[in-house]
Amino acid sequence: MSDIKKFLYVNRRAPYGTIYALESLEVVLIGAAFDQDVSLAFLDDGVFQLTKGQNTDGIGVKNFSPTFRALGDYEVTKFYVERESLAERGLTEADLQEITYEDEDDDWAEKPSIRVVGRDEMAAIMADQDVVLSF
Amino acid sequence: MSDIKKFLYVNRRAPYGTIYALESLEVVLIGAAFDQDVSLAFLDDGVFQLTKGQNTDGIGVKNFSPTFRALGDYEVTKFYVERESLAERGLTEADLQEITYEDEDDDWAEKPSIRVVGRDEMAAIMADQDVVLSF
Amino acid sequence: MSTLHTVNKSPFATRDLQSCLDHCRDGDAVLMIEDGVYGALAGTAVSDAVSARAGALKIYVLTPDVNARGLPEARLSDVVTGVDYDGFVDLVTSHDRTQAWL
Amino acid sequence: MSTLHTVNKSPFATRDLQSCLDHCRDGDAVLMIEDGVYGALAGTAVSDAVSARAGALKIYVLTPDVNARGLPEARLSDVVTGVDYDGFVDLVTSHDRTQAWL
Amino acid sequence: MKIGVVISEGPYTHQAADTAYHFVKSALAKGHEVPRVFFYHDGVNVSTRLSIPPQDERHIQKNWSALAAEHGVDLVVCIAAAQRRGLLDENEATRQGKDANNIAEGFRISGLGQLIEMGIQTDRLVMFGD
Amino acid sequence: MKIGVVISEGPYTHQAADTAYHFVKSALAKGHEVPRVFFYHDGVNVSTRLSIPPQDERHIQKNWSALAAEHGVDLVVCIAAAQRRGLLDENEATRQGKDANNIAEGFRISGLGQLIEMGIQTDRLVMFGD
Repeated sequence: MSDIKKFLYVNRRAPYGTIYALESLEVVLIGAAFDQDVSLAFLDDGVFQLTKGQNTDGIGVKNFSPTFRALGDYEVTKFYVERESLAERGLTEADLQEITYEDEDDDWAEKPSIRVVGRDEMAAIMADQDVVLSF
Repeated sequence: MSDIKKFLYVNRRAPYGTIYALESLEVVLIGAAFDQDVSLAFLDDGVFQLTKGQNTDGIGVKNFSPTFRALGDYEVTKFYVERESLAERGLTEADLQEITYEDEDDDWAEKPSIRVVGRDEMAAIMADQDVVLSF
Repeated sequence: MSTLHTVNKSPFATRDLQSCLDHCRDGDAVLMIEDGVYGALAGTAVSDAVSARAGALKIYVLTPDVNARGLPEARLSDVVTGVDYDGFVDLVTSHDRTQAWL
Repeated sequence: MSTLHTVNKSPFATRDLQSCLDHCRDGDAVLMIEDGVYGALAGTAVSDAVSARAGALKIYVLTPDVNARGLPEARLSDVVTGVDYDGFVDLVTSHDRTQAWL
Repeated sequence: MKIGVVISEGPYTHQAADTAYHFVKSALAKGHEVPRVFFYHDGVNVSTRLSIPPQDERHIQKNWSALAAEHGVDLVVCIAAAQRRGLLDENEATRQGKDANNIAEGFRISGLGQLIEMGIQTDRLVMFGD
Repeated sequence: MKIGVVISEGPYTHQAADTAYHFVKSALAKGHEVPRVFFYHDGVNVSTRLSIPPQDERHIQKNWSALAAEHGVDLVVCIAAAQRRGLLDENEATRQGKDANNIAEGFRISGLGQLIEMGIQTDRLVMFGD
């Protein structure tokens, strides 16, 4: 096994009702300091974490959704979002935040971090990991 | 309003995986000391709380299911169990513990505490309460 | 005599909203709060189940929770009415009892 | 290369078992633990969904959790194999990774 | 109207304690009485004075303690649920031979009878949980 | 084989800490290594030494502390999750100006890096939660 492991963070829960989404993000931020191959999966209610226009003023809880946009700076650039999960919730990619990163291998071109994938491809991504952390 | 209120304890969760069923029972036991009109509702996964033959030796957790049989002594005698919830789970009344009470108004005749009711009747029972406690 | 039912979990994750709708009686109200507000979205896998009961029931959603989750008002079902915390209190006092579908 | 999936919530309460089954690949194993063991019952509203995948997947259930919940072995689906905690450990080591459907 | 409130999930982990807080503030502002809030299940964890949330986050325990002080709300923590989860006041800690306690000001530990009593004495009861 | 374990729900409230305990005992008995158990989310609540469960119930914290002492398992409590929920060791309590601490013997508070490190250094990682 190489020194680099593939880590997948699986996000299947909605934000704010419970703390899992926020504390998952805290792991991703810390984990970025380690030199591993990191991917994020958003499926089931996890896709709701990425909606744009979140405004938590009325519930008195911190809005952590902008942090997703900062992850590119930490070389966390693979956000796999399941197409079927979006569709069941009446969402499309246009309802999600724009999240980008600068590709150092391509003259720092700005590229989208979100990759909408079908359920079969999501299953294949999951099966390709060394470590799967579920939140 | 009369001095006696109708209290309904709604049990919709399975035992052991989480503590709600046990801590619900603790409320019922304490509540029995107050002179109120008490009913218990078991629907959805709550019907699993009443299965017979529970043996928790292997998981190292206390088996609290015998306590249901003691509730008759505290004049907690109305266990409404939803028929549709049983059926969806492949259960019948025969899979449940026998729970009885002695009816002081009928020469202490031993009577069943469990009353299997249909969903509409369960809804009517819920609508007939003063206080509904959900566990 | 009517009941205010509260639902606080996503209808895509749990069966709580469905169980609530199955046990409401005509004239009752359902208030979606916290992650339950996703039940107010139109055009989803569960929105038909909500609309089907909207004639007999009043369906409300807690607007601060809707806003927190970034759900535009235009995406909410027509059968759902938004309320704030004050409205939540009014719903509690104007119904005979509250039942939480936890 | 195969995965051990664990499911610990009742399939009658949440959609976790279904989501797990939808994302398993042929040759994977599913282990039902805690309240997830209700997914091993035969003749229920969800047992067909489990049986449908039983050819491609190995389905296990944690016996101590089955016994705690008073489910007689005769009521469990034929496609499900019981294991104890030692068996759980063996399943973890004999698959390449474990994915918990929390 | 008299409204009783039950909180049955822990702070930060679940939104219940936040939603209940906004609900109670609104109820009081509208002139209703909230004589008691009862903390049960993991809700007892709201009462710890040792919580240190990030500085840009709300402080759930302090919010409740302040509300109780201002409006005379009786914050009751279930003793059975609290003991299981390691929430103790000074008396309990001494009685049980524990070397520390962690209940915040404004909260008091008492029995489940206080929940039933609240159900009897209020006009409405609202539960916030998971 | 080296197996890492994560526990992400609180004791008694959820079966996760019990299931993990039986799993780890079996793994150790079978000759595997369990170098570390990481407590995250409400799992940090397992580490309080103030818990007083009923006498006829298992003592989840003591079971873990005993297992750690016997087999050298490193019980790590996430500091960020612990601070939010009011779990402090003596150092943290002093540093934060709190008048009490509540972490039990055998548990240590550290950062999330310990979770990632465990993922890197073990052959398998198993999560127990809700």
